[in-house]
Amino acid sequence: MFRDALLVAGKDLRIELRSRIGVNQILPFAFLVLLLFAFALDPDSGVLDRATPGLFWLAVLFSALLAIQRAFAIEAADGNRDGLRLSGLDPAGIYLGKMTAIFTQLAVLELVLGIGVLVLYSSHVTGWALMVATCVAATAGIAAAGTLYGVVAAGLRVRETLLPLLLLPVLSPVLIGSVRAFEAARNGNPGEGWPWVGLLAVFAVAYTIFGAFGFGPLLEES
Amino acid sequence: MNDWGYVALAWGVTAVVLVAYALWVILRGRAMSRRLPPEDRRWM
Amino acid sequence: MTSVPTATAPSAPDAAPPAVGPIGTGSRGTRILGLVALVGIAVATYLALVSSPPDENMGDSVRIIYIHVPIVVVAYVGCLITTLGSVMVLWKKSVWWDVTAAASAEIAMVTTALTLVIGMAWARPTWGVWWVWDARLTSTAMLLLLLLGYLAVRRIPAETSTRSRRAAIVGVLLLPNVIVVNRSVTWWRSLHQDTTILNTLQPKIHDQMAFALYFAIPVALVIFAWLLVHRWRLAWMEQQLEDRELDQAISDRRAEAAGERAEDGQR
Amino acid sequence: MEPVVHLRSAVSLLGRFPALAGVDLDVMAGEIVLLQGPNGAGKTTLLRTLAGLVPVVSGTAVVLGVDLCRDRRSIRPRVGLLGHATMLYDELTVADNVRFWARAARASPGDAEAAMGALGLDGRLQDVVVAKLSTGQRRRASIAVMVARRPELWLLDEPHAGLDGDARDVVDGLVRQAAASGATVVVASHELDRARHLAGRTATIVGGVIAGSETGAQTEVHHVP
Repeated sequence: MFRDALLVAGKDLRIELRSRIGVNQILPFAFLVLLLFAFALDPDSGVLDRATPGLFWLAVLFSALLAIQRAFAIEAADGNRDGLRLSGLDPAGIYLGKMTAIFTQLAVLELVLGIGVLVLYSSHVTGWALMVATCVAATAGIAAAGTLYGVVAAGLRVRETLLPLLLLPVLSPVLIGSVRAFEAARNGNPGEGWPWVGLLAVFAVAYTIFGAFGFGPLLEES
Repeated sequence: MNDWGYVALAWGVTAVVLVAYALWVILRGRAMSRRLPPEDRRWM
Repeated sequence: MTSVPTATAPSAPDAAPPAVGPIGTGSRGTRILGLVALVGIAVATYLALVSSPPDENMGDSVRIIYIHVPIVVVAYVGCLITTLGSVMVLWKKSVWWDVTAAASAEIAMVTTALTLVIGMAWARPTWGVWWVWDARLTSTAMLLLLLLGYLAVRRIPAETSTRSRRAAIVGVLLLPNVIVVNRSVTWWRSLHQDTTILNTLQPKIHDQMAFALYFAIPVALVIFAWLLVHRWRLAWMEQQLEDRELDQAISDRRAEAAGERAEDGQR
Repeated sequence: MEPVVHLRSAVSLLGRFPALAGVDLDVMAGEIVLLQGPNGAGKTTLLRTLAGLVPVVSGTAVVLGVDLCRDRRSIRPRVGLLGHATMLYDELTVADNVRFWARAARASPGDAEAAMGALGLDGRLQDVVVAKLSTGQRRRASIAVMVARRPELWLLDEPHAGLDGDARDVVDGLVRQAAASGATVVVASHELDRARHLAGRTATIVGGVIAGSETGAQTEVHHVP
């Protein structure tokens, strides 16, 4: 299973390295969202500063939708879904592999976006450990749930519209948790943030386990 | 609007929605049952 | 060769003579259930709107609670049955439970939407606003969205077993998702405000008021059962019709193959 | 001896359309069977059903000793399907693609290199990104993936389409070689002359039903129920 996961993750990341869709399209989109938030919320009134953690995670969430759709678009091209089903790869391995690839891409995106937020919104941060832990746990949760609901929607004519409807309500606890943890880190009382990291971690683990079992049947039904 | 107005609103909306939904189910059920022989509707 | 070998030709479902026997989704059981529900509704309405006194704090708007709480209970029971049905579909590949999950999710969706509207009608006179970012309201709104997502997955045209398996995986997650959303939202709100708003939800309950409320809940469950049975039968018939159309398509295709072969023979 | 493919009244659906409306077919080990029939007769669906991709909703279907009604997954690594879709990742090179699918099927790295060599994809071509290949080269890469997996049952859907004369001869050679070494082949093709030359037996499919089967000059016609 883990061998298959590594194989699939390596393949997906190699495709990303060659196509650079993430770097050339998803990352610019995330920055665009940051700029649009600045237009919508007056930067001089202090609203932007107070809302920064929420805006950061909203930008990540919207970008994650694109990354998940992209991860399944590469399988939709020219019968590759059939290829995966015929391949003899363990479905749980395919799930973990695709999840790992999405996790990696989102982690890179968060790093770049975080620097962007620091510069553009002139935010200042404290509590690095809490923030890194939040990013890891939240991103794992987004990737785990996203890969599962991504395959539900993949290959359907309504996939672009169905995925956000299915995924965003499910990810709302992740948004709440990660934003509260970031606020705690910013306000200098990380003690308030760690319970949220615990919630995020539980979410990620639960979805990873369920996804590893549910992915196989869903890959069949296409 | 006094309290009774809100009470009427809540009860009224509930009644209208539930009756409309029940009617939809019943009417669609009647239409559907005309297209099926009785052995597929064993509850009769 | 002139005789075309005809495949077994069952009567086409659309061309069939009007089905004999009673029409509709009703039966003796549902008519009794419906009668019980109607009597229950009459009594519950009398208790809630006429005989019970207004509340000391809330005034007459407390009468909204008598319909609000039963509807919420129905919505939760509907979600519970949907998740239970989805588990049974994955476990036993049961068609019966698949239809049950679908029927109960739709009723849950209707009642959750009603819950929100009734809740707003109560919030306005009580708190002066239609909506507050209270944990219950917010998580109920998320519940509606989760149900809409589940029903959207069900509406995707697909072969019956494909659809039931796909819907079941989304449906199994329904209740856990509701719980996680509810917990996280509650936790989120409790950090920001004390629970003064919630205190208005627990007034000192007058005996007659308590009776009105506790009487309305079973009545709502009877209505739910009545709706569920009818909706179940409707969904069941829809599935039967699809299966019949499929049988018809298979025999059409066989007849077509036989016809083409006969033409080849004549040439 | 047990047949490699054993179908009785097998029904398969495409969406809600019965693409196979009750197929009877037996194929023995080492046989090369040509599947012919008009467009829409169900050739592609039959091959996809044999590969375990399309569920059998009624009837009997046993492939490589596995009942497809119960388990469609375990035979998949043992069959090779060459379909209309090439099942290649556009962004990756030929070598990346062949090696990925070969490793997924737990084939040895040597098999991947040998398959690329057999189809003339070694050397400069193997480092070209698939998106930049011509149709014929793409087909060849797809065939190389199949060959590298060393399947026991070869399912070829129009294997000659898009290939030039030399490549066709190479494919035919690979098919004969595989059959000689015990693999079983079912091939659907419009190029009847070439395919008949290759196949020992021809089965005709019309309207989702096998209408007849022909070995050399002998013709036997099944009767539909």
